[in-house]
Amino acid sequence: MKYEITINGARRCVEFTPPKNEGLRVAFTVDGRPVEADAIRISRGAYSILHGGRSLEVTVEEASGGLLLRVNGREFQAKIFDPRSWRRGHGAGIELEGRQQLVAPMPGKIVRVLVAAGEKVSAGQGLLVIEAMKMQNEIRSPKSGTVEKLAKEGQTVNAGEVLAVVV
Amino acid sequence: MKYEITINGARRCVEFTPPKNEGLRVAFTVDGRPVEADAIRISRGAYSILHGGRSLEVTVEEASGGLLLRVNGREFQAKIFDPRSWRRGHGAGIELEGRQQLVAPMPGKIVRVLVAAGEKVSAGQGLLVIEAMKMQNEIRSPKSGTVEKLAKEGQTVNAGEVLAVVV
Amino acid sequence: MGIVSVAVFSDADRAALHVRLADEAFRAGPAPSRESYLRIDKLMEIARHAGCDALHPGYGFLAENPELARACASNNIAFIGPSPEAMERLGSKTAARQLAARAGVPMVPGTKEPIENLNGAGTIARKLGYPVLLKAVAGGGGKGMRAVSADAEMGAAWRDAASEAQNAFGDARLYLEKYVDRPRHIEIQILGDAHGRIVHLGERECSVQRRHQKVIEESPSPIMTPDLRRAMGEAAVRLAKDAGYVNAGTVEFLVDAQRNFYFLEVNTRLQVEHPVTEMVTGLDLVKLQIRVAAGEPLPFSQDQVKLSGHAVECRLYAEDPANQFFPSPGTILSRRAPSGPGIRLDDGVYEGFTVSTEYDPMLGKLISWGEDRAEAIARLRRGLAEYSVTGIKTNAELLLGILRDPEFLGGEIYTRWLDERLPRLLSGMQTQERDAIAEDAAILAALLHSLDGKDAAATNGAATETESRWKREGRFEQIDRSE
Amino acid sequence: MGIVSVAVFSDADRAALHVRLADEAFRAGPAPSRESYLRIDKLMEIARHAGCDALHPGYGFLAENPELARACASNNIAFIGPSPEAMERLGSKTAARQLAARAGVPMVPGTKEPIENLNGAGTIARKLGYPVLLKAVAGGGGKGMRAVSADAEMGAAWRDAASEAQNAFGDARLYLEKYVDRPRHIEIQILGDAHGRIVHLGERECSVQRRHQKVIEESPSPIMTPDLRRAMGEAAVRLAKDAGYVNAGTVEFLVDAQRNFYFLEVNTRLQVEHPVTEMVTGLDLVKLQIRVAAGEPLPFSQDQVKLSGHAVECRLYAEDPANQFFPSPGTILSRRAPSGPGIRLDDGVYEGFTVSTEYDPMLGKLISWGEDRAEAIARLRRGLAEYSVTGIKTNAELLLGILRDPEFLGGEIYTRWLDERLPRLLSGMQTQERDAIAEDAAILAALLHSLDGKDAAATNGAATETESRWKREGRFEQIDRSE
Repeated sequence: MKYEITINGARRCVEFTPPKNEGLRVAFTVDGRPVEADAIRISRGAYSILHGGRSLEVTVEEASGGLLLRVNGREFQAKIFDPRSWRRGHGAGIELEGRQQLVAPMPGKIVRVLVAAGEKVSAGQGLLVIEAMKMQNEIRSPKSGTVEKLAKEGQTVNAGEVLAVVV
Repeated sequence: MKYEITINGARRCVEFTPPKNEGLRVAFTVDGRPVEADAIRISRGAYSILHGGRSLEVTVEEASGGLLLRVNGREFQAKIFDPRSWRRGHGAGIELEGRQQLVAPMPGKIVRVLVAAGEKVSAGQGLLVIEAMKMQNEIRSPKSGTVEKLAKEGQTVNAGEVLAVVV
Repeated sequence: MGIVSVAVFSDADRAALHVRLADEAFRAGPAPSRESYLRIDKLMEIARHAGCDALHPGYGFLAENPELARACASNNIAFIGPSPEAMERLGSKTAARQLAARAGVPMVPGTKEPIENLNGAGTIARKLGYPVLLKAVAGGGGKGMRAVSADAEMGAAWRDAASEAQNAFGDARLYLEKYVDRPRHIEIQILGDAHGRIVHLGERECSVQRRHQKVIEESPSPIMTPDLRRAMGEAAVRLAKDAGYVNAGTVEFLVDAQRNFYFLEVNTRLQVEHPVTEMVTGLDLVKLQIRVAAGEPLPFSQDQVKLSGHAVECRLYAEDPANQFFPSPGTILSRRAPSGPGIRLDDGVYEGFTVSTEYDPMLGKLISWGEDRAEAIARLRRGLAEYSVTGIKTNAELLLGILRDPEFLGGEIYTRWLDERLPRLLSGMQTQERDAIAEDAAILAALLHSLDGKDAAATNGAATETESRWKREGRFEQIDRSE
Repeated sequence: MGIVSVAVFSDADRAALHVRLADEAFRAGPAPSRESYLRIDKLMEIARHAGCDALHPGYGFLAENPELARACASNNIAFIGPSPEAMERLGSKTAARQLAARAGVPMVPGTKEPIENLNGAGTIARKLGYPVLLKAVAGGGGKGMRAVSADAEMGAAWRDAASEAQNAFGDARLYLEKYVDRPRHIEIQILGDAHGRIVHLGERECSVQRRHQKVIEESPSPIMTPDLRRAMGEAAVRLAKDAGYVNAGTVEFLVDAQRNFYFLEVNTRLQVEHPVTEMVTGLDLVKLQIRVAAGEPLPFSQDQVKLSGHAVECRLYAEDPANQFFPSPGTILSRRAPSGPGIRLDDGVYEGFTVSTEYDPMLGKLISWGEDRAEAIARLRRGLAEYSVTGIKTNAELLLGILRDPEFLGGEIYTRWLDERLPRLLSGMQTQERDAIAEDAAILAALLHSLDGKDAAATNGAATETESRWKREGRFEQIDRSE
């Protein structure tokens, strides 16, 4: 099975066949380079991987627009482009190039809106400011595009609620 | 909803309506005595219950023939006779009076068989001896009856495997 | 001690560990603290109902509020802390400074009184010696404050500070203080009983702060000498005696590069960082607080207080240092606690616990003890590397960065050190050299995790499906090939 | 210390914490220890491959095997322990006794040589003074052993012991020893460097044993006096010096009611119970072991060893005390670790970890430190009450029972104390008075749990369904009623 993975910004082509058993060696290739490792699942989102003689603890969390991985404290951002992703519902990665949806990272209040709906914005431009736990955080546009949807100033939002859509 | 519960051997009649929300007060009656408590689930099989002013941590585990509960370190054996148990697949409790199935508590080896299939046994009588981790443990009959099925001496068994059936 | 503990909780804290571990627990009210934890009447009602003999105010909310101590007294409940009068004497900065001055505790030299005009400011500044600090009489939070390092700068500084003070407080008056360059925050733990005995338990250095919030605390201070400790300890005890202080408290000082110390303020309660003192003295401060509140005499004298080894504490927060320290509430999916010699973790969270947005996002404190500073720091680093929490972001990596920083390791810290050092520490976290093996592992885990199914990932808590999708997939592959 | 750690594991231990926490980890072989952990050749292969400079043998498996030490030497790997020669001199009971006798270490008075006949036995017994112990020359495990308290009993005891010895070992020869009534097990921790310095780090009392397995250990011993400690410590150091001992070791003694001490044996490795010594001395024994193995001199002298406070350790096992201590392997569904001042938990398990049937079912050790014995015990009790593991049975409640027992609290313990006290402790666990509130809570939790669904309960690990059935049920009820 072929996958395209972006990891900390770099694009890698991975050939990987799911292992038959846990705790057995898993063989795969990264950009053609063969890799063999021993992987077991410790709990949901936590793996112990022995690779290159090293013992690595990897945790995986779903983060906005991909996966946040921590390997012995080192962080990696990853996105998987799965050839079978549509069937699996893993299509989120594809959306990156298209419609971008920004969700509230936690419950809070919109204290400032910096752009108007319909406005053209560039990547990194501040869209609005959310306040939670007495701290303010600016939510920036992940891409250049047009603001389609936007939360209102003073609005209270729950975690996961859509704050803005950039197309 | 009416339930019959045996708890540490005593039979109690409980009237209980499942609460609509976690963290709200739950009202029920035990043998007609009204009880009110505040219950939340901490994780699967772990509850925090505030009752009578006390803060109680309760853990629940499925044990052979019922539930093992620990309340602040104190142990309770419970069995629920649910009027809707057949629909729910909770019928194990009913079997207590009938066919009794004894399963291996852990992987091990049958080192001695003390009775023969078809033999009449009394409650508490030793049926066979299982060895695991270099220790031997006698498995006793939970009721008076006839031994229907029996593991063989020298046999290796997995946890949960049926060692004997007493009817 | 065999004491039955009664906890109070707001609706946001029903599942908090203090509720679960207490013998009894009662609801104080809804989540907002002004409707629960800050309601003295509610607390008294619960304490009376539960039949409490004593009340420990903790170190947040009402811990320094004399009205709580008063309410306890009128309800015949022992307040585990100083008398309301002592709290008032030391709780207000102005009153505390006056008391400290009378007790001969060194203060930052300055005028205290407003200065009439620019000319007067120049005269006083030359007398104090530059650098000096212009401060707003009505001030606070750094507004209306200017550091001045020479006569030539005074004019502009005076104008700026005065107009800022006028804008911020409606009061343009300024006063002058000697500017303490790169001060350290060093505080003395004191403990007094109701029989007139007050001792000090050495110092804690809390100079590693971010925006005036302590991040790392240690004892002893890397710059401490026996003479300085005695002088600071005696000054703290003198002030506490003059204030009629009973129970645990902390006298905070600024210390300059020449080891001059200046009174800052008094905290009339137990501090978050009290475990470092516990670890170097071998004393249980909360237990001693309770004994003293019960009228018992302190079971030791100043001579019997022995400091042994070194302790360091770091505060673990649910926050994202890479994103302006934005709080990171959420459900903790997994948590791994460190163990081993000299490691202590005081935290209040667990797997499945939801860190709320209601209160301070502190997860807990990791404390280490070692024979010397280097061993304590090395143990704390190991402990932090073993500590792992997923589901929320934490400051653990930043703490590790601080504990590896050469300036921190050299003890070259001061109150603004971390704020100044932060950009370098944060960029250091981002620009690690590439680790191909770790990256391979990340790729593999990402693939295995995505095979484990997105559906299960949507659940909160430590979810495990009955069967891992990754195993199922493997089996299908196997079947496919065997056909 | 900045050392890269390399772990080995058998297939049964792939998910064990020592593998997860190590920097590197290599498979030693299949689950049976003789095919993995006991394979010196495998260990050497891994050590060479990983480029190890040193090997720490732990405290199980090959830890006392001189062949491992020899293999290390020939592979140019530092063995973190004594020389193979010292291990041989002290590892065999007979050789160790001879060495101890030469070093003037007190031994239980007796003949050592076989006694010719019954008459000879009577003469010697009268010389030693009753009570005496008849023991089989070829003996072990209590077979061919009889306590004799008077001349009149000697005849029957001689016949029984001789015939039992003949049956068990094919060797009827017997010898006589003074019978030590209610002995305590007290051991001295020693530590030597390669430069001829050997110190002792005080004692550990390990009298609370079940069938010769230590259950609770503490330091200092409740009966210790400074004189006795010095005498025992000096005897242990003398013996170690004579044996050319380097690194950490333990000299075990029996101590009688009159505080006479008798040599028992030497453990040529670190002990499971070493944390109690670490907590009262403030030393890190493993770190010191590594330093000594690297050729460094001990960084302190005997005079500088200071004991402070009291430490108690209890061993947590996956076993069911109510069911003849049958091991209770299985998957840990939840685990809650205690925290707070003076508490240390050294364990190797986590939520979702499966305790296997392959090895010793020890889950870990809970250790407490306090200013005195009472405080240490109280803290250990609190720690045990906070400690919770579900999915398997543990001995935690029994440990709590011991820590509440008046005889234990009075320090009236000896090696058979727990075996004798056990029936009472176990029945005490069963016959608690009824607690109606706890029972109500149990009923409520049982109902809520059964509503949460049997399907989910069947999964291993900490399973949580996307939606609790209890909530769904409630909602259905609501709908039903609103119709």
